[in-house]
Amino acid sequence: MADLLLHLALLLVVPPLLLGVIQKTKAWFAGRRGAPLLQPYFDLWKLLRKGAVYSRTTTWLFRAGPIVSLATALCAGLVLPLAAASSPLGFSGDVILFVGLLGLGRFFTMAAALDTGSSFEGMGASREAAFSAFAEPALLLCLAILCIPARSLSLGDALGALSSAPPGFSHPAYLAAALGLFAVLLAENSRIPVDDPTTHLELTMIHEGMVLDHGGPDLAFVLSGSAVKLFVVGALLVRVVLPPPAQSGLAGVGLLLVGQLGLAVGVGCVESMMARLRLPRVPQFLVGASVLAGIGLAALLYRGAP
Amino acid sequence: MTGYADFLLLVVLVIDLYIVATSRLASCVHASAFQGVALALLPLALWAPGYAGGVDPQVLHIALMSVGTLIVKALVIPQLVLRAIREANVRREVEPFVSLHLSVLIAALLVGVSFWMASVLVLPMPAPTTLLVPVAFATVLVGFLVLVSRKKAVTQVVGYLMLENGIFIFGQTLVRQIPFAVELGILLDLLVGVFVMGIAIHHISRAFDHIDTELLSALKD
Amino acid sequence: MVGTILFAIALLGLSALAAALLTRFDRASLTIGTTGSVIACVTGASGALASLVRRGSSALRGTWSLPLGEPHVAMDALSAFFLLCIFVVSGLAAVYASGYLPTYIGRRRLGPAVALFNLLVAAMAGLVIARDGILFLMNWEVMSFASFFLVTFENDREDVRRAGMSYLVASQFGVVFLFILFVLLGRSSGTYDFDRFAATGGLANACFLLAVVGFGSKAGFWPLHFWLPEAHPAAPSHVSALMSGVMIKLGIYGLLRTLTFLGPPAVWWSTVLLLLGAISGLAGIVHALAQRDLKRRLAYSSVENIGLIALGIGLGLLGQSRGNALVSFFGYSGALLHVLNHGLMKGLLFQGAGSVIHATGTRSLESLGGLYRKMPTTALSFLVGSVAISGLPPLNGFAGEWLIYVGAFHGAERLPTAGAVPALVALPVLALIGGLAAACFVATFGTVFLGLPRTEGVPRAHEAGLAMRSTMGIGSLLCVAIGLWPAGALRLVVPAVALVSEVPALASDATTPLFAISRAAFVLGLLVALLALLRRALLRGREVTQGVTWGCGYAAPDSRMQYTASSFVQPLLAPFAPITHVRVDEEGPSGYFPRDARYHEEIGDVGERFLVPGTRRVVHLLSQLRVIQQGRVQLYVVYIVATLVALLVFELMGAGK
Amino acid sequence: MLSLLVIVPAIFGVLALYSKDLRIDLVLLVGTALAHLLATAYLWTGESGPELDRLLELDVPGLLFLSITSVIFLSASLYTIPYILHGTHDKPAALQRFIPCLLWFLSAMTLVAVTQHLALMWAAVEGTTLASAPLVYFYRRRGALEATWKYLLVCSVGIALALLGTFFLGIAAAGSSVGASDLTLSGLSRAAPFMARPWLKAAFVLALVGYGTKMGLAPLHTWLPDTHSEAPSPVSALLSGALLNCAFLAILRFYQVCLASGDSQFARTLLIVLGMASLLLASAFMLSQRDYKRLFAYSSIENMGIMSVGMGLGGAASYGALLHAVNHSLCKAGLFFLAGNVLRSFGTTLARDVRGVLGRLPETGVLLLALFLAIGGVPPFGPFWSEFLIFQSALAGAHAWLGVLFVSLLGLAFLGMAGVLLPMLSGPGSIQERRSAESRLSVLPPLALASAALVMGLYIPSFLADALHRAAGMLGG
Repeated sequence: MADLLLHLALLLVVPPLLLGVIQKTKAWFAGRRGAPLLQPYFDLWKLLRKGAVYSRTTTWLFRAGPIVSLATALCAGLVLPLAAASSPLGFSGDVILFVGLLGLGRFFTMAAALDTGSSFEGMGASREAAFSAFAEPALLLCLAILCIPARSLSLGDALGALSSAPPGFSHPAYLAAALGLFAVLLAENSRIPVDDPTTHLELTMIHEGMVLDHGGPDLAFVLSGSAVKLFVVGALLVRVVLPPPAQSGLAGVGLLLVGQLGLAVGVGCVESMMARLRLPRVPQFLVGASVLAGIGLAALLYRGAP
Repeated sequence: MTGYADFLLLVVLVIDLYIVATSRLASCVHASAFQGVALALLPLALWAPGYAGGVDPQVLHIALMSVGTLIVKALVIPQLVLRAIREANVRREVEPFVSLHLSVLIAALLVGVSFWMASVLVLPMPAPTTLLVPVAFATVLVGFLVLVSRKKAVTQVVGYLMLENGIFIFGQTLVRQIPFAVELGILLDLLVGVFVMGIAIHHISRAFDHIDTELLSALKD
Repeated sequence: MVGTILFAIALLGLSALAAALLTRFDRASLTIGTTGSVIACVTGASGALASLVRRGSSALRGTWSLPLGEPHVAMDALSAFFLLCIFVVSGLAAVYASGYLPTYIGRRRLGPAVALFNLLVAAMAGLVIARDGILFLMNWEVMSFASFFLVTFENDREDVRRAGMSYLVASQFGVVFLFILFVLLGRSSGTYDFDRFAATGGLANACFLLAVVGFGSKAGFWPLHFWLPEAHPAAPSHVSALMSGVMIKLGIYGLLRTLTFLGPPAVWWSTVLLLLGAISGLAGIVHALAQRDLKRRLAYSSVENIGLIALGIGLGLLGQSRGNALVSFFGYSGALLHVLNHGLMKGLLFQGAGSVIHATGTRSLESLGGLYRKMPTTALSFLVGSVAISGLPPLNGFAGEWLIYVGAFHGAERLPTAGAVPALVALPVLALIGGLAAACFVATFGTVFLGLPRTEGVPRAHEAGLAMRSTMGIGSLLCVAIGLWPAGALRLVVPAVALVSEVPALASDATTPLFAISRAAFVLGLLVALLALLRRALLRGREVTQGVTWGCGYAAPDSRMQYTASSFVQPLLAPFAPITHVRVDEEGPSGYFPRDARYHEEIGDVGERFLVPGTRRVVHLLSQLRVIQQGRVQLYVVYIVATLVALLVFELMGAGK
Repeated sequence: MLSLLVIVPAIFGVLALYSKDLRIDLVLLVGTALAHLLATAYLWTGESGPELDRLLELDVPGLLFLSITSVIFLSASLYTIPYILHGTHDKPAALQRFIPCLLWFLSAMTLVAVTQHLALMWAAVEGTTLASAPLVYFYRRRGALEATWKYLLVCSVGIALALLGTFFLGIAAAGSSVGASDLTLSGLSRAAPFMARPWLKAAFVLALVGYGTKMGLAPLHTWLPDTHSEAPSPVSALLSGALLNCAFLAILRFYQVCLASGDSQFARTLLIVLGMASLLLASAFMLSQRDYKRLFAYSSIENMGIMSVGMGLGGAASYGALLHAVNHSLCKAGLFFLAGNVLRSFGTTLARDVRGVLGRLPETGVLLLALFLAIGGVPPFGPFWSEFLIFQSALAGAHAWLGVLFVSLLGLAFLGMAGVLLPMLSGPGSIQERRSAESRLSVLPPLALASAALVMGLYIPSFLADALHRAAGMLGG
């Protein structure tokens, strides 16, 4: 029961901090002091206490969108083993449930966007649909790279097997998996090369475009949902790059947090240094990621499991 | 007696070639009538007394058959066809598909072919004359030639008659097997056949005011 | 047990006859037909369920005076499972029809439609319990023709007649292969009885290919599917729900039944099915995205789901041929569960589409929109159907696809490299198909039900009748039930899988994870409920107002500015442009004050590109033969003489002395 | 008894010729048809001995084809009543000699079925041609005249060859060591083993080409489409339903002699070759056919091809071929009656101008649909069984590709018919369309034939089944 509470605490408390770190890194790169590190928490607190304005064309689906996206993100988090070897909802075959939950969240966000009947939200939903369709194969192939050597379909065992392996990338396949996951992370959480979270020009938005009309608590749910998703996929990436030694308990958690912060700084650096890809190039970027993962798998199979 | 049979068969063969050569319809029909006469005499020449020893008990059968043939092939059918020609008041077979000279050459070739076929298909039982099979084949083949190469409906009927005559010659070899009633039936069929064709030609000439089968080709797919 | 099924078939036949006889009185024939089919479906479904749960199997053998075959019927696990699918979907479609058909009164006679519907269900049920080649073929043909006449129910429209013709060509093409298959099997085992059918070696390979083409043309595998997007939209909605829901699955049933005859599968069989499944899936969903017509999009999505089922069977064969029981169990069980799931989901979607078309009178996605307020029940059930068919977690679509995914994963892990590669290739394909399906169905749901109505015709829409709403409600409940409790659905599938893959049922490996999925679904539901309560609590004290959607300050937002079906899928289809045959007819704005601009995009399918020009060329070629019938008598006599001479020469010379 | 069957219709024909009142003619016609059917039914009960010193002799195949002819003739005569009383097609028609010719046609066909003397059989077949020629020229128009002329000439020339074949057979028998036997089937079969092979082969080829012309096998079929598109519907029904069978029976007689001679392989190959040619040609012509009566004519050619292939394959296929003879006659006669109804209501034989038959003529439409499915070989109807039997032997035989080609051509032909008939049935004829009243008698015969075809598909009566088996046994089954 203690693990569950720790797990939930991590999922609820830490994610906004990552956003703060990313913004602070970008500010440092730009030579600005930037907003305080806890700014996301203040935003959330402000939004939770505001009223809400709903468009006349919307139905209950518009209100359900943010709730479902946050719930699925949390549920995906519960499926993922953060610190301990096993996750609260883990089972053999939860890899597919993990991907499915992310898909469900996306489905309802897009439905909420279409509900408003605005062309900008439709544009965002259409782009999100296209890019996520190409991101799913990449994500699944990376997960396959993790599962096949561990001969098990549960994320817990797959990541657990990593920790028993020698540190660093014992096999090039894991490097491919890490890169693939990083690309998926950038695409899923609307970071720079795919989408710009801080843009104000609706025509260029993808993820932001879908949540234009949300305000008040709904916006808060949306923001925290995307933060949790960033945290969850980040945790997966960190567990691949820095596998914690077996039964490390709190030390594992510490290692995870350090890894997450490092990852946030990394994302901040990428955002500062790269410009956005042209929209038709994004599918090629994602197909590139899946091809990379595919090559990793081929290498894995060719030399046999390590 | 076989000499008479050979002579009659040669007459039939010559008439065949004559029908192919002539372009006047009336002379075609008259030639066909003469052929009928020759064929009527053939059974007598073939099976009359003196053949293979002893009087043949069926002399009555043979006599009756030759009389029947004479009446049908030499008298009734030519009259029918002549009546059809008169009503259609058409005189000559204008240019048929195959020019007359060429058709005579082809007829001669067909006679050659029929002699070759006779060598292949030898009569299994003793036959009174060796000429029977080749002349029969020749008449059949020339009948086909006339049927195919002429345009006028009447000439086609004459062609059909020659075809029947050729087959009739073959029938002579089976005098014993075919009872008289059946022989009569075959003759009757021929008679009624030509009668119906005559009526058809009469209607064609009234409906199309010509009897050229060239224009009788509206029905196509 | 097979007795109850025969009783159901008899009842269907009788009610069909009664409905046909009462053609003059539309209402009467409709009620008789519907009650007859509902009772029959309920008894049939309960019989099948009982047989599945009790794992019993019973057979009946009779004699008839006809020269071939014998009336031998039996019910084993595979038949029982498919019977369950048939009766559930047909029952729902029958009730739906009782609400949908009355709109045709005055335009078309209802008697034939109801009679043919019952006949079709009876033929399908008869097909599944037939255990004799001839009886099987008879039911197959009756099924094909009953469905053909149902497809051409509104045959006063030219496009419906053309669709009917393309369906007839496809079913005739398929039946030729089935005739050859059954005669080959019959010849090798001396009788047409299924129990004694067996084929090995070269004959087995030939029979496999014949079965794939013959049954594939009815199921809708890729090149053979050209009739499906024509026939299903042309049919009335309750018929397309039945055809898409269960009739094309009988192609799958036929394929599985043939596999049980052919003994241990060769290795390349699984590659063939995996390839067909992948192509059908991808091409199906890409073409579904490109459609502007609601029912055509659903028809293409059926092709995609048939592709998924074929992938499942391919994995099953892969496991069998490589001797890995786990992979074959997951492959087959995934395929069979997806048969049931797709039957329910697609039936639901077509019924939803039917009530939308019935209400608005148009099928084009470009002119619908904002129907949620006018048709809440239809919209809600369409939403459930869309989420399910996209294979997303809490609903039944996910359960089926989960099994296929696990089969592919196990294939990749446990099989030697040669076997692992096809399983590995299946993974990204499944993921891509899932992603595209989700995009397609959120687009469909969004453009039809959400946002603003795009044409003035839509506001006059009205909610569907009680009968239609109740069937959609039951359908949605079933989807949710299977989604929340997939382990129960697996219990129905396991006996059939054991029969097909001749492997001891490894139910335990599958049920525990499925219970975990139920638990995860429960946790998700809990989280959503908590957040909803939190949201209400937060907003209680606050001021909640209505406003206009944010239009970036544009003064006069118009409903035509919304994203339409074609604009939504444009970024999705761009990467697939090289493989899809796109015809664009556009006229851009020109001049300083452009007035009219036009953009119309048409995706040509294998039908238009190859088959229609192909058949036209063949017919033209054959019509060259007409020169034979020229009309001149002399020519005809020459034919006679020529034949005579030819045959004589052939006989006398050929045979030699 | 047998002689009565032949002579009575002839005599009634003469009576009808001289009776001025049309009603009496019709009564004579239907009366004769009924009497003929009753007599045939009586023949089914007991064995009847040969008559007229072996000129007339009835065996099982003969009885089979006699009963088909009798049933089809009765339905045609019933159909003729409304066909004539309600005023025929637009043109003035030769009523005077229609019914007498029908009766003579019946007696000629009966003679073909009843005799086993090959020369007499030839005379009977020639008799059928001569009796049916005036029937084809029923409407006074150019097309009918042209069709009659072609029918007369092509068939007479064809049958003349058959006579030559009969004589060749006689010569072969006379030449054999057994000595001259009369031209009856039993005599010839006794002499068969000792016949000279070339004469026997030439005889069979001549007979096959001769009677094949009359049967409508390709490429000798040229007269059939023209005749059917011009002849009145009851005559077309009789031609396709009964006459083609008689020609097929004539070929079977020669085939029996070949079987008796022990060297029947060449005959089988010929039958299969001509059968497949007919199938190919008929399917090709049906694909883009414009005239629905010609479409049914080509369907007859196709079905004759099926029967010839079936007989050529032997074994179970010959049983299938005979069964198909029964099935095809039932369906094709019904189809021609319905074509007559459609022609009378729509006034044109061009399929393009006919729409909404189901709306305007509901009974005819439903029956046309049922019989179209039946002739296409769809299961619940009879032809499915016979076609499947033949297909099964074709595929199981030495050349499997033959079976594949057979079933594909059947499918092609079915699609050809569907392409023409289905648009005719469907279309804008909705409920409000003026429903022209159809007389009882013009719908009863096709209804009876269609239900017979359905019964043949569900339950083959036992007496018919074992008669077919015995007949197939005699024909290499």
